[in-house]
Amino acid sequence: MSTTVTSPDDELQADFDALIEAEQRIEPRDWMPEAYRKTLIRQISQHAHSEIIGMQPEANWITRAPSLKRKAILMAKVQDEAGHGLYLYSAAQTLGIARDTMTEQLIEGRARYSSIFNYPTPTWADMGAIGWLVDGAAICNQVPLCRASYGPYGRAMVRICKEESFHQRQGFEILLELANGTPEQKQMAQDAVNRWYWPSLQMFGPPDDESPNSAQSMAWKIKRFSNDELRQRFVGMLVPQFEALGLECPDKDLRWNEETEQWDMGEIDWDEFFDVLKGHGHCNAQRLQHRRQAHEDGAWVREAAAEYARKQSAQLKAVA
Amino acid sequence: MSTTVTSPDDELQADFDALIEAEQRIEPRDWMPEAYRKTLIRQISQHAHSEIIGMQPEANWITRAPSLKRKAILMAKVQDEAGHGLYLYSAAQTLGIARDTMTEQLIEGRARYSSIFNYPTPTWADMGAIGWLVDGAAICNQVPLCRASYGPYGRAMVRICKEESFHQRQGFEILLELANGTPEQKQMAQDAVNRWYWPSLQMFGPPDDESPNSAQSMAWKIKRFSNDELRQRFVGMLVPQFEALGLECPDKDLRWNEETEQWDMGEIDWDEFFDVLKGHGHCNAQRLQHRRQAHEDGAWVREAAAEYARKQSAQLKAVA
Amino acid sequence: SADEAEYALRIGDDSLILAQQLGWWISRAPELEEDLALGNIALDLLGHARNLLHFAGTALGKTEDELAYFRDEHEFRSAWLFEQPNGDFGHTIARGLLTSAFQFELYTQLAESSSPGLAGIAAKSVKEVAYHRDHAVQWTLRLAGGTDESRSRIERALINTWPYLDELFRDDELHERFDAAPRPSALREPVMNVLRQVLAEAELDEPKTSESSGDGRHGHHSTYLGPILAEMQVLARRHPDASW
Amino acid sequence: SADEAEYALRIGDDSLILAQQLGWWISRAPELEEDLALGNIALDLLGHARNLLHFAGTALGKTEDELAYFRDEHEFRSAWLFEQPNGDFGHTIARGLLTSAFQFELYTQLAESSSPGLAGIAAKSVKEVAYHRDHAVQWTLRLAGGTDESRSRIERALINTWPYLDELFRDDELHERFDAAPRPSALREPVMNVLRQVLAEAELDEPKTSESSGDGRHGHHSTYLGPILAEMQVLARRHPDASW
Repeated sequence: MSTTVTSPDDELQADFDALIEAEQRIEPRDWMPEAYRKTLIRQISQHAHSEIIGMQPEANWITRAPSLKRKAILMAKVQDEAGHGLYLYSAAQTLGIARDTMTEQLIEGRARYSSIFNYPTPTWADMGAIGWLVDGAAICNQVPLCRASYGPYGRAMVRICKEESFHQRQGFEILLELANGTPEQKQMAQDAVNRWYWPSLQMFGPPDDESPNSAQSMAWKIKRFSNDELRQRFVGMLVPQFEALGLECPDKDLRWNEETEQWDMGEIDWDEFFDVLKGHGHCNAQRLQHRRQAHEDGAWVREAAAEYARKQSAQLKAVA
Repeated sequence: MSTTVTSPDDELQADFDALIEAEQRIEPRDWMPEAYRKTLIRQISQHAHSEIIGMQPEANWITRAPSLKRKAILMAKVQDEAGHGLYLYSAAQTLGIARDTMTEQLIEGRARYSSIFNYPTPTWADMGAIGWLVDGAAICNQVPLCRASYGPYGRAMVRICKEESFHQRQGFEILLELANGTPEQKQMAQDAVNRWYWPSLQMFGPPDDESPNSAQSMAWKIKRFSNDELRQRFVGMLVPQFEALGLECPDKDLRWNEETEQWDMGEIDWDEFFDVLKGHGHCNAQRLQHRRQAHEDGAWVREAAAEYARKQSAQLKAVA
Repeated sequence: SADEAEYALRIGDDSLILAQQLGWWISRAPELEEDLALGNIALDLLGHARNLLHFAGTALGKTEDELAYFRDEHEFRSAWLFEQPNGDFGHTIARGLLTSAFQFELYTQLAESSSPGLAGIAAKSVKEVAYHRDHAVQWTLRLAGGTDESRSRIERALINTWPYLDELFRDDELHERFDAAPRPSALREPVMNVLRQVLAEAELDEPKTSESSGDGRHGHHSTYLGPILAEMQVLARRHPDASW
Repeated sequence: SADEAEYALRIGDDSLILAQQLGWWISRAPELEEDLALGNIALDLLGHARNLLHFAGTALGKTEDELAYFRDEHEFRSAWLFEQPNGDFGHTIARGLLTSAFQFELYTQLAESSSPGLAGIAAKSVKEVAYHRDHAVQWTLRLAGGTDESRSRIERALINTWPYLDELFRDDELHERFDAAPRPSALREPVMNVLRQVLAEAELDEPKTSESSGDGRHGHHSTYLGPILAEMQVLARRHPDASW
């Protein structure tokens, strides 16, 4: 007769698995497998970096927004993104990584962020296209994350998704106004949509058969749907909205397949995707440079704040 | 019987006086009275500072010049002013003051420069009015300085006057183009002339009876004409040019006096003059701030250049 | 009335121009918390500006956007202090200290105005401006009491901005006619008292600078305003008939 | 021909945008000698730009000013490197090193062009560009060999500008049709050789950065160009019928 020896780790693993299975949340104080922790750190910090870098393409138009109302909405939006970055860095910190470490990784070019933000924003219509398409794709990706198994992440996503859907509606409104405006405005809107459509589809990641990490993330209930499922859902959402806008969808091959009950899409240029990912996008260099510059220019301020806090607490101690 | 004791200083003074009397030039190696040296240092460095500060009101329009030709002319002009500043600092250095000392005096607000540069340049037409009126007045002041008794100063003035008369013609051309342009352009020209006319008359300094230092400067043959004489000459020059431009002279009381054979001018607002002189002009603070900022932002560059030169010469010595 | 509109334009343009400049910081602040804080202040100021321009516009028959985007430089009424550039963070803080101390006192008094329109806007704005002032005061203390570098930077920044205070306290013909707003001269003492308290707490000397005679209230602006407007208005003016 | 004009616009816009940016330095340089030097370079570049735009304009039926002031952003043909901001003095020097190394090689080869118009402009310009390159090289050496701070600043500046080199060496459909200008790809080796020599002498590593895919030659510009044009064109566009 043989005895089953259970190591403490095996027991912890079993508890963890049971929590996951029961759709319970994993909290910072809970034990978790190292791979789970690492995956989450990578994903959450990448997501936080994307919010921070994602401020830039839109910040570019704050000073030139063509009406005061749009200027206010845009400022608030870019500011929200800073807020999202903060929530997400906080969530990542609960997994034992310091914010400074993540910042270093970002400005030294060792961390990823969403490639979509390496595209430029040459016209005002890009503010509409980013809101409608990029935030739209982000929402499709993120709504399921509200149920992510790691508690702090899921809760951050709830707050973020609420604001993102607001942003998406604002983007749509910008485009609607342009599409119903002067011929130049309509052209501006169509051009922007042409530029952002395909990159937004790429935001869901490579096709399922080329996405090696997805299965584990789904097993851990971090991810809930496959890349292709989410992409399908997104395109299905866009089709009637294109109609409402009176703009043309850049995918001329897009059609509903009665048999598979799916959207058959034109071919996505994955070479471009991987090229941008590797750093060859229009703005990769600029995005990092901008962030690095802000960080370096602000060093003396952060040092002053730290030194002041140190002096204040020393003074308090002396008084006590 | 009494002997006349001549001290060595008296002899030197006599030689100096003879040189001045004979319209000869005083050169850096020559003995000169301390008061002469101090007067020159004050005047030349003030003049140099004026060139440097005087770059700012015009530099303000380099990026917005309305044609490429005008942009090129304006860039060249502002650059010339930097060159004038350099000549004049060099002339002052021959009197034993270091350039760094003069720079410090300027950015710390302890040195004077011409008050005229504390007026702002809100429109393109100011580029014309500055050239025509400010450079015009400067030339009237400066042409006699080409014969100043101190050699390096006189020679610097020769080079400067040649360029200034070029600048004045360019200013006149700007105004001529505007005066013959659209109604808005003509109005812009008239407004600018209205703003710069009186301050340009003030550039000659207070009326003769309130100008205590002039007599000594004239005896030393630094100055050749009184403030009022120069002002007369300037106004006489302007009258036909106003006509050629088709612009109105802002001095409604200006008329030729047959008896005195002089121009009778309207009253100059000397209160304003002294107010600006005391630092209360529109732009006094801004002008100094701009200069200080450039100086401080450039400190690391100057240090690098000095350190590099030091290393290079150490290397040369090591090789030798 | 026309005087009411003119007055609203003056204080509205102050906020508009400052909001326009602060917006630049979003994505460039020394830390994310400051991207948020400066963004908040910019948004508040833009809100105040919109209320004031809208209010002025009803008397002038213009929309807030017509006033913001289609006036030329000499038609703006902002004071020079609000047009001063962002500079480094210390300069932005120094400028913010002066502008918020002024606006706090202004809106506090204006909230009692006999003009219900102005009083209403002022009463709403003053709470937000109190936060702006608190932000600037806290940072002034931190920078003055932080490192040698931060202290010398905030000192320099105060020297650079101080000359533009005087313009805010100058009465003119408008105030002879229009008594529904506090006289600028009546704001001098309370504003300067607050500023002197802050300086004392930060152990900083009051800058000994000559005041600038800048006169934005009559359309005579600092050299900074031209390029600010060029950028702010470029798109709207390229499409004069468009709506957005 | 249209191709000749298109080519002239490309290299003319490079110089125009860089001159526009360098003009900012005049009155702001680290020492007076550099106000003069940077001003000279700006003037030279503006001169080259005017020659090239005038040349392009004769084919296109437009004046140099119509081309400079009344084209919209997507009609400009400048490469991203020339649109990069001034930054600090080190950044201006790094950008100048890269642009002048490129232009020197370009004009040297273009001076042999079968187009007499382009060859003439290039032959005149190359002497001035030789001076620009010398200026940038000398300062690169000084900053790299100066203080710790200057060395780290020039290193950073080179990292920031290096990604924009690649765009300068990309052939496209224009070069399939138009053989009176050197192929961009043919300039890569000589330009990179010069740059590597300078880096070696300055004891600096070649930045390991990914190239940007910026594509200004087809009107897809960096985010910097919009505000640059807003300021450059503001006055001319406000008075479209005026002459100056």
